[in-house]
Amino acid sequence: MRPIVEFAGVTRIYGSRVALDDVHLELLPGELTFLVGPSGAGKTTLLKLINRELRPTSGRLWVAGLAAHTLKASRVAELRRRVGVVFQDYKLLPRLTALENVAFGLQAGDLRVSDEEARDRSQDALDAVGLGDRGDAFPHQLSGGQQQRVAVARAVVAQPPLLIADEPTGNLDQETAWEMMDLFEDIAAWGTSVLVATHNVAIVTRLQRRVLTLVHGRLVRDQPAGRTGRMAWLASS
Amino acid sequence: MRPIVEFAGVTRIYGSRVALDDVHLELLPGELTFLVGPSGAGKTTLLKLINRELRPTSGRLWVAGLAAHTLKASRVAELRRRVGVVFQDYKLLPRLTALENVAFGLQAGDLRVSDEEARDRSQDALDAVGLGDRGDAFPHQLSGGQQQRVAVARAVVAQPPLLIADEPTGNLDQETAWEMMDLFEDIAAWGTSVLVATHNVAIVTRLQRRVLTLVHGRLVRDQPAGRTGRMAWLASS
Amino acid sequence: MAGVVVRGRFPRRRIVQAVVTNLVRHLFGGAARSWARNLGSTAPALGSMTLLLLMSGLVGLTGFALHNLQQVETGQASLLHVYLRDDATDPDVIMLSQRLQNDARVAGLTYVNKAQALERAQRIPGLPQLADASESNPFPASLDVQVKTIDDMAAIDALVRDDVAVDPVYPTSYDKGAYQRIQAVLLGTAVAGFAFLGLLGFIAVTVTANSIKAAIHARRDEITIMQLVGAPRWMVRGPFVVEGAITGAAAGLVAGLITFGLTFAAITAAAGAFMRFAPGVTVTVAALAAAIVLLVGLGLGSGSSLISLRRHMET
Amino acid sequence: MAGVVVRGRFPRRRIVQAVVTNLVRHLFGGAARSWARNLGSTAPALGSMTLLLLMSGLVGLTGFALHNLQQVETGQASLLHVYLRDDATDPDVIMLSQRLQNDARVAGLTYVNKAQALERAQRIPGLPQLADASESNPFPASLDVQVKTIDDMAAIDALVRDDVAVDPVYPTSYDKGAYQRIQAVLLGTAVAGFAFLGLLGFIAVTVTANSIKAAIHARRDEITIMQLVGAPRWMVRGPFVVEGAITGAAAGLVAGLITFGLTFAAITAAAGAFMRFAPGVTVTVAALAAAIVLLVGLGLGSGSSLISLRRHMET
Ligand SMILES: Nc1ncnc2c1ncn2[C@@H]1O[C@H](COP(=O)(O)OP(=O)(O)OP(=O)(O)O)[C@@H](O)[C@H]1O
Ligand SMILES: Nc1ncnc2c1ncn2[C@@H]1O[C@H](COP(=O)(O)OP(=O)(O)OP(=O)(O)O)[C@@H](O)[C@H]1O
Ligand SMILES: [Mg+2]
Ligand SMILES: [Mg+2]
Repeated sequence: MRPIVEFAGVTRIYGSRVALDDVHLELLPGELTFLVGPSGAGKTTLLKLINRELRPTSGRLWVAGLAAHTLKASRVAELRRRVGVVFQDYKLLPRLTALENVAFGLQAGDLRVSDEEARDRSQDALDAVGLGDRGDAFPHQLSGGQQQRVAVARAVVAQPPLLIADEPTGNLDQETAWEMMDLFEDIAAWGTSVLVATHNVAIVTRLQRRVLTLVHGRLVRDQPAGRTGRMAWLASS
Repeated sequence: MRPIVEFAGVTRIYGSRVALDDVHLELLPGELTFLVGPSGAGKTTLLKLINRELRPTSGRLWVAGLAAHTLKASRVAELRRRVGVVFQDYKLLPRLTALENVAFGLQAGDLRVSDEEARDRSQDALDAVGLGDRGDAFPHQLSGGQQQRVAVARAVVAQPPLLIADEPTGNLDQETAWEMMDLFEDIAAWGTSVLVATHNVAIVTRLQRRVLTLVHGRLVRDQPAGRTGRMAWLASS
Repeated sequence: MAGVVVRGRFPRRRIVQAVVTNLVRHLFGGAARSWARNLGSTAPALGSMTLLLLMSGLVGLTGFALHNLQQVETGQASLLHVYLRDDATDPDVIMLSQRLQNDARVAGLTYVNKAQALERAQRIPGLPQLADASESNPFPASLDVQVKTIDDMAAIDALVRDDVAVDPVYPTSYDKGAYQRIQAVLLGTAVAGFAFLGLLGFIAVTVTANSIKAAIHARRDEITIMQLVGAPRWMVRGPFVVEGAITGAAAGLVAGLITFGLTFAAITAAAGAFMRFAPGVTVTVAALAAAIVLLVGLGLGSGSSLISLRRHMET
Repeated sequence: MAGVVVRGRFPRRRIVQAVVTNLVRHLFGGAARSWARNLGSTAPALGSMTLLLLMSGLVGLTGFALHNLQQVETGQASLLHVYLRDDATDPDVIMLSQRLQNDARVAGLTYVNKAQALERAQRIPGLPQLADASESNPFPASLDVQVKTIDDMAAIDALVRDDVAVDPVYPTSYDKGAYQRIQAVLLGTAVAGFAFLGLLGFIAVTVTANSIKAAIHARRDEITIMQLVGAPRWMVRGPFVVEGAITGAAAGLVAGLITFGLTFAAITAAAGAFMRFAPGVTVTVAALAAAIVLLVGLGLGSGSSLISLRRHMET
């Protein structure tokens, strides 16, 4: 199986600050992977590299068949349409309703989706995150956790081959967080590669999936699924 | 001891949606209290009422000696200066550095604080949240967790009589989250009343402080310190 | 619960229809609604644009009227007196008259006899006692030739100068120096007028573009979000350009309607006076001016949206 | 680690100094730096303002120059010919001259004898053959009186009309109708000029205010955050007002400098021609105009900041 994401010696430096340091990594289709590490370790930076929000300072990086490290600006949108993203700060469009936000995620990628279809599928996605009755609300009318769930719905609605989520349960209670994880597992089972950056120890330890540990920008540990014991990064940070 | 916050039958309705329903509540100086409940239960609404970001639809509410339900617009700033707030979405000033943001929280409340003093104390506060070396960074140059910690530093730096924090560890790893909790405990020990809305079960169960549980806008449970057993809201949501 | 999403379906029927519908909706359907939602950030732009487009429209119309007025007055200035010998014979004068009347450059011809010439001279200030003081009438009869354009004066002058009926000493009133002065004044006025119109136009364009820029700058976060979600370039730009066009068109429409309304009211209220002071400004011309104002607003709104989007679009 | 914060200290010394320092710093110290940081959102406002202030400055100066020019020309128009009898005696004429010269309303006096009058008449177009055709000179001698203001024409006319030296039939060149026409034209020009200046001023004010409004609207989130943190009203408004003032002052400064620079360049490059076409526009006047432009910018910037902040400040 060809990897959907491949990091080959990727380094990212902000000014003089090394946020990601020589990372080698492969993600496979259908795999649910957790990305953990202390605050400021470089998790968001790694995810931003995948979505071509950032370019690597050095190293090579392939995403969904495209060479992200040399990708022309005109083809960036094409890459991003193959990646569903849950941003750490949600990034909902403030002037669209929840349903419109989700539909935007769908139709931005595929013009062939008709309006009714977009509405139906967006409604399904909102139902899946438990917000079926809040489709008409604007982001500022939703609670923090509700906004976060709209962001999850937008990321999954187009069923992209790759899904990356940055702290998608940070504002959710334990039970709702589990529902989101169920959703991610379903999506992974459907063939999507899912990468979730999270601080939620309970979830990571219980699900027993693959865990990548970042500390100070270095990928210090890559535990395969089923062998996630005591969280190493708790001690090492 | 006179309560620093007192809710008497407070209800808050958005349009037709009841976000908070007849809440009665007292918070005492030096008390660290947790506010828990599922996503959308009304936690942020309750905190916004304390900071006079919202007015109660009905009921009476006193904060730090001021009657928030009848407070004139011209005195709102006075109330807010007595309350330190960690917002769920941080609300850092985007054009100020981390240190300037913290200093703003200090000098907005008290013009008598000189510049060096403000700088020193803001630096101390940043040190306390583990960001002593990032004072010069602008918010967009910080990671999610780092921004959250700057928000914590800004809220505590003026040592207000009341501190409210909305999900202050949502973007923090477990260890850093514990450091924040240590900070809040220290501040409570110094005489401040601290109210923390959180989803972090591990912290709530281990600290054994007073826990308020909100479900669908109703305050369904008020467990005193030392008697926080299995989290009721996990089942009831 | 979560399973629902995964059972996604892609019924690829009526795909063309959907694509077209989506294109139209993304570009126009939502734009009007979202324009209304965003009025807060576009209101200042709208105000400035309306004011300046209105100004441009009115000043443009005024300029047009002044131009026509000048044409009329230039017509009056292009009157050539051809002085006749006191002893010219009637047939000679008639010959000369016919020669002039057949010339395509001549618009009209009037014969002024010696008595009329004296009478006219008495009306010139500074010569009041002339009629009384002098027994004999020193003023010659003349043919007053209305030349179609002032530029043909020299040619007509050359044509008649050596005619037998014409006074050989002072053949005509044509004065090269005076003519050149008039030309200079006309040119100066035209240049000044065009410079002023151009300046106002430049201000209108700059301010409008700046207003739209500011409105888009206020929404740069939205642009970033759309790009991050993978929206193709046209889908990010399209709605902003259409919104800019709507803003421009709204400003242009208001300005155009006011321009037309004011002109129309003036024409109907005082047709006679208006015709005299603003010749050529008819209802049709007013409507045309309003349409131009509208189109300029539309073009400016969409154009400057497009340009200022570029700045926020580098990836 | 966390304990550090709680050991907060409040050394209440030099409190007055700190308060003053903080006031100044919050209002001005940081404002310049933060203004530079925010250039992105104020750039369009800055551009529009500069352009319009510059326009207002230049048009104002031009208006001033035209006003002076008109004064000069009105001076020329206020020339009164007092026609003398052909048989007036020298003492009578001298008496009349002295009476006029002693009058405070008279600016100057010239004697024109009959020969000069004839010569002058020959230069009037339409009367070319006069000198040849007539043996006797029909033109009277005159005293040409330069009246200080055109409004005194009637009084001077009344003063001399019945003098023994003055021709009883055509005493003077004063013509009530012509005088009233000149008055009407002057009034019309003045009204049009003021209307235009006022209009440009109105546009400048509106557009500037709108630009500042847009810049503040783009930063309403910051205003909200400051309020939520409990900043007192003046601390929220202050920096925005100061930033608005800096923007206005910057636009005014650039516009003022350009106004001054252009005028200064014109004055030094062609002093003679400039004096003739723009009388009264000296270096001092240009500097004054530049200063006014700067002050208007400053006032507009701070004023419209203050006003548009209100809209975003309701709690
Ligand atoms: N401005 C608003 N208009 C309408 N409804 C609102 C508005 N703000 C909040 N709500 C609704 O009120 C309810 C309570 O919201 P609140 O933000 O207090 O929840 P919360 O307990 O903080 O949730 P979370 O843990 O997800 O942050 C939610 O259902 C929310 O959708
Ligand atoms: N634009 C930037 N300029 C400079 N430094 C930056 C910038 N963005 C991030 N950093 C720094 O790079 C490091 C990694 O940031 P990143 O956001 O990847 O951390 P993270 O693992 O996502 O942390 P968190 O869990 O707190 O979100 C941090 O120290 C951060 O301060
Ligand atoms: Mg992060
Ligand atoms: Mg909340």
